[in-house]
Amino acid sequence: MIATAEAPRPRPGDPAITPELVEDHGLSPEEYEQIRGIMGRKPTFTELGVFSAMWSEHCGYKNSKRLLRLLPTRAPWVIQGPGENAGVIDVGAGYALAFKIESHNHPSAVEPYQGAATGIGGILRDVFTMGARPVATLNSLHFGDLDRPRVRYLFSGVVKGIGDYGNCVGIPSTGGEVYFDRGYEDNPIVNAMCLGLMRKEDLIRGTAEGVGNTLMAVGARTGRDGIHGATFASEELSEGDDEASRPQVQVGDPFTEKLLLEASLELIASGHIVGIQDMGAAGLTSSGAEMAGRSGTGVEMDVARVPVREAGMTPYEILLSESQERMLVVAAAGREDAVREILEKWELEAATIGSVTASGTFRVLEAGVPVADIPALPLTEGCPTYERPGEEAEEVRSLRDMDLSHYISPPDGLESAFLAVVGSPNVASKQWVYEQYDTTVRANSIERPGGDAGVIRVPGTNRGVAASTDCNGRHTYLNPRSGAMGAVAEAARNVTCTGAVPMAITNCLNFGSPLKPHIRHQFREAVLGMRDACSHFETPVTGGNVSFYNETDGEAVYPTPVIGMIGVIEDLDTIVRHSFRDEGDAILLLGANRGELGGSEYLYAVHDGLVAGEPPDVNLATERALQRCLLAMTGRKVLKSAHDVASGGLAATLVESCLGRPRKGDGVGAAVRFDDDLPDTALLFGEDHGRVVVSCGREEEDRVRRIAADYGVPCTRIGTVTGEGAALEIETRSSTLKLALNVLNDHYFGTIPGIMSE
Amino acid sequence: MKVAVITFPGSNCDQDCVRSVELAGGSPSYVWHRETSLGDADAVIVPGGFAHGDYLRPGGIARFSPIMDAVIDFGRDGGLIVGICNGFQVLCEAGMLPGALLRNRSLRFQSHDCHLRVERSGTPFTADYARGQVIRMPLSHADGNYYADPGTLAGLEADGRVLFRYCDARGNVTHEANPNGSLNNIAGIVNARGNILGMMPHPDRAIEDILGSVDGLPLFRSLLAADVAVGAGTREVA
Amino acid sequence: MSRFTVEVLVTPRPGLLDPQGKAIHHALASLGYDTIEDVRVGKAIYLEVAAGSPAEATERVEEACRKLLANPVTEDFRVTAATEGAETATEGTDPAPAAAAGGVR
Amino acid sequence: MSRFTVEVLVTPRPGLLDPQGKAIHHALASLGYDTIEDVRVGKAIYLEVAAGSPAEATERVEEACRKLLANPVTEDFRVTAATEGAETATEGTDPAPAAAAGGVR
Ligand SMILES: Nc1ncnc2c1ncn2[C@@H]1O[C@H](COP(=O)(O)OP(=O)(O)O)[C@@H](O)[C@H]1O
Ligand SMILES: [Mg+2]
Repeated sequence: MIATAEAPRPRPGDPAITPELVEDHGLSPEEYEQIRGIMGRKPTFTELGVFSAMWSEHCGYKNSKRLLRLLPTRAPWVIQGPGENAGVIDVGAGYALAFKIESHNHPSAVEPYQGAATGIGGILRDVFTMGARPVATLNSLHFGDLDRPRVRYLFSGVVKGIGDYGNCVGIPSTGGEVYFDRGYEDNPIVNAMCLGLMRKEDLIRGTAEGVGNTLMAVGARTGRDGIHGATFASEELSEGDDEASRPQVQVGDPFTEKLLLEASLELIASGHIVGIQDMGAAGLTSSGAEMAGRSGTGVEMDVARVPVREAGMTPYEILLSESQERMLVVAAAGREDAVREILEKWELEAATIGSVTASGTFRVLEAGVPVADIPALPLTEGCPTYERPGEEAEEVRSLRDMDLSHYISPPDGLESAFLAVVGSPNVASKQWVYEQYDTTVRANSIERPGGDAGVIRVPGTNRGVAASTDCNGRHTYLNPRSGAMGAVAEAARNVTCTGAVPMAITNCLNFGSPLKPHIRHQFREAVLGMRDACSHFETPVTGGNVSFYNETDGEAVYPTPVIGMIGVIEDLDTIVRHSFRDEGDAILLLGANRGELGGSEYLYAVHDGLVAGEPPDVNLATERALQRCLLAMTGRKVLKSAHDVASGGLAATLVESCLGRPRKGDGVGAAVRFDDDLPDTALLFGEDHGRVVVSCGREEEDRVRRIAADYGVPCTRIGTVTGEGAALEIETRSSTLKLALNVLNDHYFGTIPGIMSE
Repeated sequence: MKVAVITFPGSNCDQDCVRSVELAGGSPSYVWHRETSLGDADAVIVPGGFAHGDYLRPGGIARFSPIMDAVIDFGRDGGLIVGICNGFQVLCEAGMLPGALLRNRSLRFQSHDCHLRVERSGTPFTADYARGQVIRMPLSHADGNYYADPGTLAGLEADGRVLFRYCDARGNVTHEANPNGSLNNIAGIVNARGNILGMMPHPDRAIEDILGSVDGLPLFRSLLAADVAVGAGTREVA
Repeated sequence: MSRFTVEVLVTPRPGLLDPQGKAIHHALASLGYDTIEDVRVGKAIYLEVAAGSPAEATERVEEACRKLLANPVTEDFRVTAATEGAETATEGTDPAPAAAAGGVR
Repeated sequence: MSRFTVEVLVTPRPGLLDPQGKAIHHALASLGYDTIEDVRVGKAIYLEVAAGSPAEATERVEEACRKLLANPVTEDFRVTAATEGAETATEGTDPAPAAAAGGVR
C-alpha cells in the first residue's frame, strides 16, 4: 500500500516493538494484528503510538460506538449531528448554535485545578473551531462526600480551575450541577459544556480539503505535557498513580486561549482557511488524521517544523503531546501570509508544517525523513468496535428491591428531616460555586445560575437559548435505564420551566470499565433510556463524549450519563423565573404526587447515606404533556414563576421558590396544604418526575387550570404566596410545619460555605 | 460625543462598554492597544477583562501597551476617562489613580450583584444620580480589594473623591456589605482633578431591565452630557 | 524557643508550561529587555516559626511544604531557615552568611 | 556574554494586609502547625539574562523590577544574581557563596 522506497524506518533509539510494548499502548494482540494488516508491514514505534492514541477508547469509541448508533440524531433543525467538533442546531433569526460537553475526569483527579481548567479550554475550542463565538459554559460536577478533606480539596480546586479559566477568557457560566455522594469518592466527574453562537453561513468544519492546501500549527508551542493523555483517559486509576501521572499534567493558559479564540473567529471570517480543528486529545495526531479522514484526503507534515517548547522532542512526543491552546489550520494555498498576519495581530505563532495530499495517508516526516505513513481512513474509522454482553450486578438488584417501608418515618421528626434535606450539600444552594464564575460578562445573561436553566440572549435579538445539565447518579445507579430517561426528562423540564422549547441534547457518558459485564449493562441500559426519552421528546443527540474507566482500585463511579439540554425561547418577554413573587399569588402543582422515595436525597441525608429502592418512574407521555402544557402557559404569560421538582422533592422546590436569589433577607413566604394520602416524608421528599410548582396572579388561576386541562395535566391549587419576611408553612393530612425564612436561608445558603470555610 | 473604548489583548468587556455608550446615546469606537492615538475621542473607557491575562498583576502589563501613553496624556489634559474593573486596575498601575487593588479578602473570584451608595452627585460621572442614591449592579473580579496608604486614603476622603461605596440594600455602609475587603468600602474613586474615574463594579452590565438592573445607564449618560473639552482646562468637581 | 523566619521558594516543575512566566517574558521583550531569555514565576513564602533551633524550624516547614505549601504534582520547593538576619541554607554545601532582608526601595 | 539566572523576590510591603498569607496561616494552624506564627506570601521570579557580568545582569533586572515586576505601592523586591550555581546577593554586606538550586524532591 505504501511505496517502499519512502516507507518509514525505525528511528535510532526507538524501542523494539514487543508484545509488552503493544500492551502498554492499550492494544490487544488482535488489534495489533489488524494494524499490521492495515500497514502491510510492521509499524514503527511512532506509528504504534499514533494507532494507540487513535484506537484508544477516548478517540476510537471501541466499546461504545455500536450502541451510540442507536441514538436519534436527526431533526429539521439539526445542522450538524455527531462526528464534528460540536453539534450545531438552527436557533432561528439566522443564527446557529454550536454546543458540546466533554469530560476531564482523570486529569481533574490528578490535579483538580489544572485538570478542570484545561477541560474548559478544550470544550471552548471545540465550539469556536466551528466558527461560533462561545457565549456560555455549564459544568456538571460529581464528587464524594464533602466531609472528606480530599474531596474538599478536589471540589475547591476544580471550581477554582473552571472559574479562573472561563473568567479569563470572558465566557459567562450560566449553569450546571454539583452532586456529592460516596459513589464518586476517588473519581470526581468533571464535565464541561459550552454553547456558541454564529450566523448560519459562518459554520466551518474540521476538514482538510483541497490537495496542495497548507497545514499550519497555530497557538501555543508543543511541550511534553499530556503525552498519551488519550490512552491515560482510557485507563483506570490505581493507588499511587499521582506520582506516575505527573508528566501528563497539562497546564492551561486562558490568556492564550482568548487570543486563539479571537484569532480563529477572525481567520474563519476572513475566508483564508478551509478547515480548522483543536489539537485536543492525541493532539496533532487526531487533528491531522481526523481532518484527512473526514475529507478523504491525506496529509503530510514535518514534525521538525512544529514549534516546540523543549529541545530534543521525538516525533512520537510531538505527535502525541496534548499541550493546550493549539490548533491545526488548513490554509488555502497562497493565503499563508494573510493567515500569519491575522495571527500576528493576536500575538500568536503560526508555523507551516505540511500540506494536504491526495495520498489518503497520514504521513509524518522528521526533517524530511519519513517516520510514519498510515492510511488515514482505517486510522480514524477502522478502530475495532466491541459489543459484548452485559449483566446487572446482583448487589444493585437487591438494593433496588429493598423494602423502604421502615425508612418512611424520620428518626428525629419531620422538621429536622426537612432541614436536613434542604441543608444537605446536594440540595443546598451552589452559590458558593457559581459566584466564583463570571456569570454576567457580555451582558447577555438573562437567567443566571440559581434557577432551573440558564438563559442567554442571542445578541441583537429578543431570542434566548436555555441550557441545563442534569444527571442524578443515584437514580442511574439503581436503574440505569429509567435513571437516564429521568436525566433527559429533568433537563427538558428545567429548560421548559424558563419558557424554552427543548430542542436537542449533548451528553457525556461517565462510566467504569467496559471490560466488566455490569458496567456494560449499565452503559447499554443508559444509552437505551436516553434513546427513548430523546426520541419521545424530539430532542436529538448532536454529539457527546464517552468517559470509561472512572474507577479506582476496582471501584467504579455511579453510571453517570450527564445530559446537556438546549432549549430556545423565541420571545424573551415570555421568560419565567423560579421564585415566587407577589403576596397573594396562587401556588399550583402541575403533575401528580406519587411519593417515590427510591434513591432520594431524603434516604441519603436522613438515613445514613442509604442508596436504595426503585428510583422514580419516568412516564414519557406524561412528561411530554407537561412540557407542552408549561409552554402553553409561559407563551400566554399567565405564570409568575415555575420551578420543577427534582432532588429533595417538593421540600426543595418550595424552599427555593420562597428564597429566590441568594441575597439574605430577600424572599417571600408561602402557605401550602396537601391533601394527598401519602406519608409526610414520601410526599415532601419523594423525587417523582413529571411535576412543576407554578405561581400566578389570582385572576389567572382559572386560565392556568384550563390550559392544564387542555393538556390533560393534573393541576392542584396547593397554596398562596405570603408577604415578605414570612415563613414557609406546610400543612399535610398529619402534620404542620412552620419554617422561618431566615432558618431556611441558613440551611439552604449556608451549608456549602460553612463546610468550605472549616 | 465620541467615546474611545480601549481593547487590550484579553479585554472581555469592550463590547459591553460600546453597547452601553450606544444605549446612552453616544458614539463609541474601539481602539486597539497597539494604536498610539485616540483620534478625536471626547472621552475614553478602559474596559474590564483580563488584559494580558492579568499575569504578574492585574493591569501590570497592560499599563505598558502603546496606547497608554496617549491615554495618560489625555487624562493629563483633563479628558474624561472611566476605568471599569480591569480598567480600574490598569489606571492604578499606570499611576493615573492612587492606590492598588489587592486580592479579594475571600481569596476567591466573586461574581454577584452588589449595592453601591453614590457618594457625590454633580461630577462628570454621577450627574445623573442623586447623592446618597443606592444602586445595584454586578461585580465580577478576583482583585478588587482597594488599598491605599493611610495618607492617600485620608486625602481621598477629605477631598470627597470617593464616588461609590459598597453598601447594603438600604444604603448602610457595613462590613457585611463589603464584598472584597476594600478600605472604607471603596468601590470607585476619582483622581485629584476629578476627570478620571476608576470603579470595580460593572455599570456596563446594568443597562437593560431584562438584565436585572438599569442602574449603570446614568453613569454613561452623565459622561456623555459632561462637556469637558480636552486641553481646555478643567471642569472641577463641584 | 526563638522565632525564625523561614523562606520557602515554590517553583513550577521543569517542563510544565508557565503561562505567567511566558507573559512576563513577552512583556519585558516588548519593553526592550531583549537580553532576558526566559522567565519563570513561583511563590516566595515567609513563615515565622517558633522553634528551638533553625534545624527544627526548617524541618517543620519542610513538612508543611509537602503537606500544603507546594503542590507535588506541579511544583518543586526549596526551604531556607534564618533567624534575625542570619540565614541557613538547608541544602547546598555551605551555610550562607547574613544577607540583609527588606526591599531595595 | 554569559547567561545568568537572576532571582527576584517580590513581597508585600510590611503593614499591608496579605490575605493569601493569612489564609495559609489559618490552613496551617488547622493542620496542627501551631508554632507557625505568621505567613507572608510573595512572588519568586527567575530570569535568564544574557550579560557580560553578574553585576550587569542584576542591574538590568533591578531596572525591570522598578518598571514592571513589582508594584511600588504594595510591594518590595530583592534581586540576587547567580550564574551556574553561584549566587551573588546584590544587597547585604557580603556576597553569599554558592547555594544549590533545584527542588528538594
Ligand atoms: N457547577 C455549577 N455551575 C454553575 N451553576 C450551578 C452549578 N451547580 C448548580 N448550579 C446552578 O444552581 C441551580 C440549582 O442547581 P440544581 O439543584 O442542579 O438544579 P435542578 O435540580 O433544577 O437541575 C441551577 O440554576 C444550576 O444551574
Ligand atoms: Mg430544576
